[in-house]
Amino acid sequence: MEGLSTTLGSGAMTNSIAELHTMGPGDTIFAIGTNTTECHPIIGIAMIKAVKRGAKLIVVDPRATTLTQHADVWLRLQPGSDVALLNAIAHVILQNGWEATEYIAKHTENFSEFKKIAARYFPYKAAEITGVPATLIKDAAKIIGQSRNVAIYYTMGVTQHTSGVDNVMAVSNIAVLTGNIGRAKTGVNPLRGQNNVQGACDMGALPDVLPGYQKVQKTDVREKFAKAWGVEIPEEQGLTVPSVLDGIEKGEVKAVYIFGENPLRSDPDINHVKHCLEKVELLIVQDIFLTETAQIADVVLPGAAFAEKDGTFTSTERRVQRVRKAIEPPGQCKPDWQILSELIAAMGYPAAYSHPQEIFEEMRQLTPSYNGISYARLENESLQWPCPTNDHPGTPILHVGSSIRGKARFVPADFRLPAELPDKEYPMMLTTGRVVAHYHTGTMTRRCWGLRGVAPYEMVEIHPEDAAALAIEDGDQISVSSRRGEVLAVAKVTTRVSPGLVFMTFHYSESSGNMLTNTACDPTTQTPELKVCAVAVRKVKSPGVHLADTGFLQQNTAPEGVFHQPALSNAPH
Amino acid sequence: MNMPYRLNRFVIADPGKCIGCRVCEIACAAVHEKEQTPLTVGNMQNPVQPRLYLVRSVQGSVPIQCRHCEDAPCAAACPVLAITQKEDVIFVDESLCVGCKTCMLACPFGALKLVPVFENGLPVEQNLPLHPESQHQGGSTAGEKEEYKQLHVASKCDRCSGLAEPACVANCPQQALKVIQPERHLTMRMHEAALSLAAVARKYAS
Amino acid sequence: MNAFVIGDAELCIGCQACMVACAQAHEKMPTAALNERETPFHSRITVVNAPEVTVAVQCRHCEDSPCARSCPVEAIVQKNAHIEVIKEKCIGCKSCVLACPFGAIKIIEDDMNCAAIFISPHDGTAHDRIEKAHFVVEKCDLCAGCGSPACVAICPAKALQLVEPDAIAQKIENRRIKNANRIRLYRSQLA
Amino acid sequence: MKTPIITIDQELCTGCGRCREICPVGAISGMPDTPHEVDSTRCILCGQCVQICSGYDSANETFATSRVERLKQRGMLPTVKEPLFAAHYRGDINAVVAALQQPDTFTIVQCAPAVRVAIGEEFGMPYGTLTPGKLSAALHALGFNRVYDTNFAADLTIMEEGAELINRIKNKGRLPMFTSCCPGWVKYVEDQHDDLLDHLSSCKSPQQMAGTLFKTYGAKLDGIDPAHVFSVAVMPCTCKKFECERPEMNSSGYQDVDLVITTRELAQLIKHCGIDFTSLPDEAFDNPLGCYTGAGNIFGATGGVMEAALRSACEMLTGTPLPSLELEYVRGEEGIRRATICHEGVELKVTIVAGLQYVGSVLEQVRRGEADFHFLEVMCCPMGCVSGGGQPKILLPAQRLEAHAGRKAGLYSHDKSLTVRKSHENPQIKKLYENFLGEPLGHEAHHLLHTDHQQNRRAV
Repeated sequence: MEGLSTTLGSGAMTNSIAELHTMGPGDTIFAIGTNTTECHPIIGIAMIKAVKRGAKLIVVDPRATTLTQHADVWLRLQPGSDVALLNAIAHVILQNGWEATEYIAKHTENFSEFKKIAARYFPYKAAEITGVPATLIKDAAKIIGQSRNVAIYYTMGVTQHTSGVDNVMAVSNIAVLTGNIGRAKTGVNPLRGQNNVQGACDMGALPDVLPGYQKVQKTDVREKFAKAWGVEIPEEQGLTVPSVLDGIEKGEVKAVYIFGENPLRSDPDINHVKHCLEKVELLIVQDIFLTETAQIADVVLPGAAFAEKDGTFTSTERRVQRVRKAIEPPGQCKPDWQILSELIAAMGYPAAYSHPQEIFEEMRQLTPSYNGISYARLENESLQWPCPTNDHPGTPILHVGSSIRGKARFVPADFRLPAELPDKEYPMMLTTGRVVAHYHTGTMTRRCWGLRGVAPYEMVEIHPEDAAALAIEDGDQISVSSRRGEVLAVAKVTTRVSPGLVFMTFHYSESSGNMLTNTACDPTTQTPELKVCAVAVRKVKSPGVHLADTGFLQQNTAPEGVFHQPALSNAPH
Repeated sequence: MNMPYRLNRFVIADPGKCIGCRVCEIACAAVHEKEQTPLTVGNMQNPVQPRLYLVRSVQGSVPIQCRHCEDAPCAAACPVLAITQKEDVIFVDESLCVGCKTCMLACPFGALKLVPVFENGLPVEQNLPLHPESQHQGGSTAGEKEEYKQLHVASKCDRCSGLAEPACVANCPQQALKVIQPERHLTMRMHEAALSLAAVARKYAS
Repeated sequence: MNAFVIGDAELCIGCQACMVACAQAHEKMPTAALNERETPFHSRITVVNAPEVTVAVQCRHCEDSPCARSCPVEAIVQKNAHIEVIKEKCIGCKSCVLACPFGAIKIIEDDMNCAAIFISPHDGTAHDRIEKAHFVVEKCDLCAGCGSPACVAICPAKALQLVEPDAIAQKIENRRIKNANRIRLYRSQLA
Repeated sequence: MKTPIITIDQELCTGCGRCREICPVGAISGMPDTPHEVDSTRCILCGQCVQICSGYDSANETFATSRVERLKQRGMLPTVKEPLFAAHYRGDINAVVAALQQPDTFTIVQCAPAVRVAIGEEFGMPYGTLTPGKLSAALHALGFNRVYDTNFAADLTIMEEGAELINRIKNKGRLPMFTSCCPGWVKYVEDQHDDLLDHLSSCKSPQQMAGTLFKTYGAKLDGIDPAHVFSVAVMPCTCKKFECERPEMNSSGYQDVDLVITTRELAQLIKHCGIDFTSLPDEAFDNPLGCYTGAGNIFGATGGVMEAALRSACEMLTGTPLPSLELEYVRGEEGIRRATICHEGVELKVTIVAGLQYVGSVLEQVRRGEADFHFLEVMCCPMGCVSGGGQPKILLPAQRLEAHAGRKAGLYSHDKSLTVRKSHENPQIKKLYENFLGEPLGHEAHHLLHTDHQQNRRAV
């Protein structure tokens, strides 16, 4: 978020997904750090169909994915070397004069500074850092430089690094350099992980902003909200997740209230998280299942699932849509707004809301970008913010004419190595991610029979050369250890990963990748570097007669809450 | 591959490579001799009783042996549970076998046979007396009369589970024999099929 | 001629929805019940997620199917317009696994109630033997008898296609007609 | 014509063709999957086909000939239990049994070096177990009047062949000189390279030298009429059966060696007579023709003849012994090996070939006159006599190398353990020359111990 707001003035996705359906010859999709077909399947399908119609596809990913199979150019880079690669692409574009000179002159600033930095990133030098052959860098740059429209898509593969913000700005620089902003089939499009993370950020679930990204430091903003809410709004910023844990460590943070998040499995260095969350005086968890984090909570507030409550979700393309209640929440479960309003009342503040619409009304008066959106309008359509007035049709494409912050800003950045690189003791590099069947910590998907069936347990991808050197065969039980912990899992020997690289997910509670990941974060946004850390792999044993006796999976099963492996459990022992 | 169980491995021969030299039979019989003296022809005092059987025909030759079926008909047919599965091998506990031959009928591959038991050249007898009429000269050392019937047990491939590699596979001069691990085989076949589908798709996009 | 379902590697994104649909379609129980009983998950279609290709693979119902011809107990037969497995006859000998060129046939655990064989412990004595589950062949049956194949219906990328026998004939016919026209173009050169 | 020594049983042969591939002279032919045949005109009787053949009398097939009948046809003892294979050699054991039962025949037996490191295997002892003592004890137990040793004659061969080499070098004789102890190699040169016959050493093989001496010097010592002597040789080789039947091998006035049996046949006889080989006490070979040196004993390995010859020839040429008796540079594996020895100003270049299939290029070199070496040792069998056609047959191809290596090690360790390790220092050899032969290459030695290959060539 932070990167794009500095360069373009808004951290959200600039264009809309539907544009993919219109892309064809002359258009280019530049997918960097996104395994779209597995993590955003429907968008993945649209991309592949666009390629079939003749659009060009450039993919930047250290792993072979379905997307790379359809790519015109696959830049298989060393994880964490995105800035070097992107600067090199910019270098080639500038060298050949493919940049949008007239757009740059009129709509951008700080271009000269950017040119100076980009000039240093010769393709052959970037090839050494990224491991991508210089010829491929030139091919990619040619396509990007000469295409009529280039739409850039990226996700966690770009952001979850210590150089996360630099990566985002480097992506944005490419778009701005080639004038691919503010037009259909272009734009810088971060794809959000969850269905309403865009809505959560819109509503101010960030340390430094109030709803509508209105900075909390601005006194007029604070006064506006204080008047509306009748409470004093503190001026200093809130804490990011890592600093919350440090706060607990130092005794400054006394209580943690967790909504629909399972940090005990989704945050890096689980042992550290466990230590802090057990130490904090009060831990409240509001979720629809008893997740690992909920099991160590002092208070558990059972929330309502999407089909059990009214409200709105805002999708990754800033589209606000109505969610309507279909069934009653089971047992003591209540919708989140109801729990919060009762809590506020219990704490002595008047919070008499009877329906989410009232809350939405109160919010939209205070939030310019949501001002024109109302339940009435949402009854039979969905709107993309910003939608300032009641008759405004919504904004499918941002930065049309000029970017939100006026002039698009080049923010050059130099390449920085990831925080923890492989060494003698931990010779291999681990990168984490998702498989299509499961979602984050598996709280929901591992309770679904079919999804558990197609992906029953953690399969660590390891290259055949590395596997041979460690006498590991496909299906063997292996241990993956880092400076922070050790995890047992099943080996999947495949050339999807390159030699020296190992891939794991964090879906499986009993062998979660986040037991190993590094807490080092991006200095600006504190996003943890989940995509790169150093690990050691060793063979535990070949499975006995029955793979079912991957008993080791049962021995250290997660606490009760998580559904264990049915497919394996009724095997004869 | 989410077959949760590892299926029983088994040995199979490639008829294209087999030259019918019978080394696999010799190796199998030699390795299953009780005492592990050096395996010279001089030491093979017992008749050669391999657990795989070379079939020679006009189309060429190929040995037939046990497939270690998951629902082994021989095991199901055995009235005294002499045939059971241990680890991933269908094996015969010779001490329990009563020689009823039902397993021979049950095996669809003909990979199982009732064999007379010998020990350093002499038939091993069981306390089953022979009627005077059927006591005939012969036996091991000439002149001595047989009073008791020779022991018989079911004999089938046990995939040399004690050895690093089955003796027949290790000794076949043409490398015609190999151990099949069903899951690996399936994954390999599916990968090839997928590649062929990719080629089809790319060329003849429907 | 038998129909069959074929995957298009140019469209498939490897989302495995077909595998879930197939498994559930053959269990004839709602997922909640399947969850409760922890029914083993077996799909007759498998997504190959290889570095070079992503596509679903399943039985082609070959006209002279190697699996049927390799079966020593004739448990795989031609039934109406597809190749069918007779579960009760299967002994789990895996000949079909070797025979199938597509790897589209699996041996899975089944709860048939007939005489089972026993597993004896690695070194224990005879009496602590346990009964071994039944193992039978499982392969795609084109959802025969319950409408169109579940996998084709569920595929979000429309990458699976049920190829009917006459559809094949039709396609070939079209190709012939097109080529006939092409020849007419350069007919003059042939004279 | 006696039955051929090496034949392929048409009933048992499955036509796998492995014998056809291993035969160094291409004497075996046949279409795949059909019974193969041996062309006796090309066959050099080395028996490697017998060692590799795996077509046996399987109980799963019914054969026209019964086992009892087949044993009789092959000249084997009825009590033999081993499986019978298609490629086999002619058995001669029954004649030995008959001779041992006749009171008035004076039976003398000699054993080749390689027998004592292999026969133990037929009784369950590990590959290459060294059992000279038990071998001698077993032969005594079988009733042989004199249990002598081919090793003695090996030392004798070194004396004669060494002298012949020195003579050829000094008097510009035909060089390079070829060894003549391997009968298959001699037959090969006679059959296919008779233009090089004069390169062959004129010495007889140790077996024939021993046989000649048994019916002359030996008979004289024991005061026995040579006509009553029945001379048997136990050999690791099948071609030795052919060598003893060669018409010219009668320098003693009688057929020098009446009969040759293989290591396996002797083991079968020992089992037939119920002798428990493994628990026999060690006995010495009878003197004087059973006394031997370490050099004689290593004849059984490839490079062994060469090493024994060099140990004596170098000393005889220069007068000073070699610094070390471990001539590693002539030892080795299958194939062609070359070495040069410089000792006291004398330079000797030698070549060793193990496995007849390798000898072609060396012979071409000799024929073109480009041979830069003085002495060539050729053994038909891949590792020398330890891997001969009559040696215990290894069942598993995977264990064949291990068995050969074990036997070779047994020979060299026996050599190392003996006090006298140079042929010319064998006391009984010295005595033999003093009071019977005169001096090496002398008239008496030439008459008894040498043969003229050219003349034999015309005679046959």
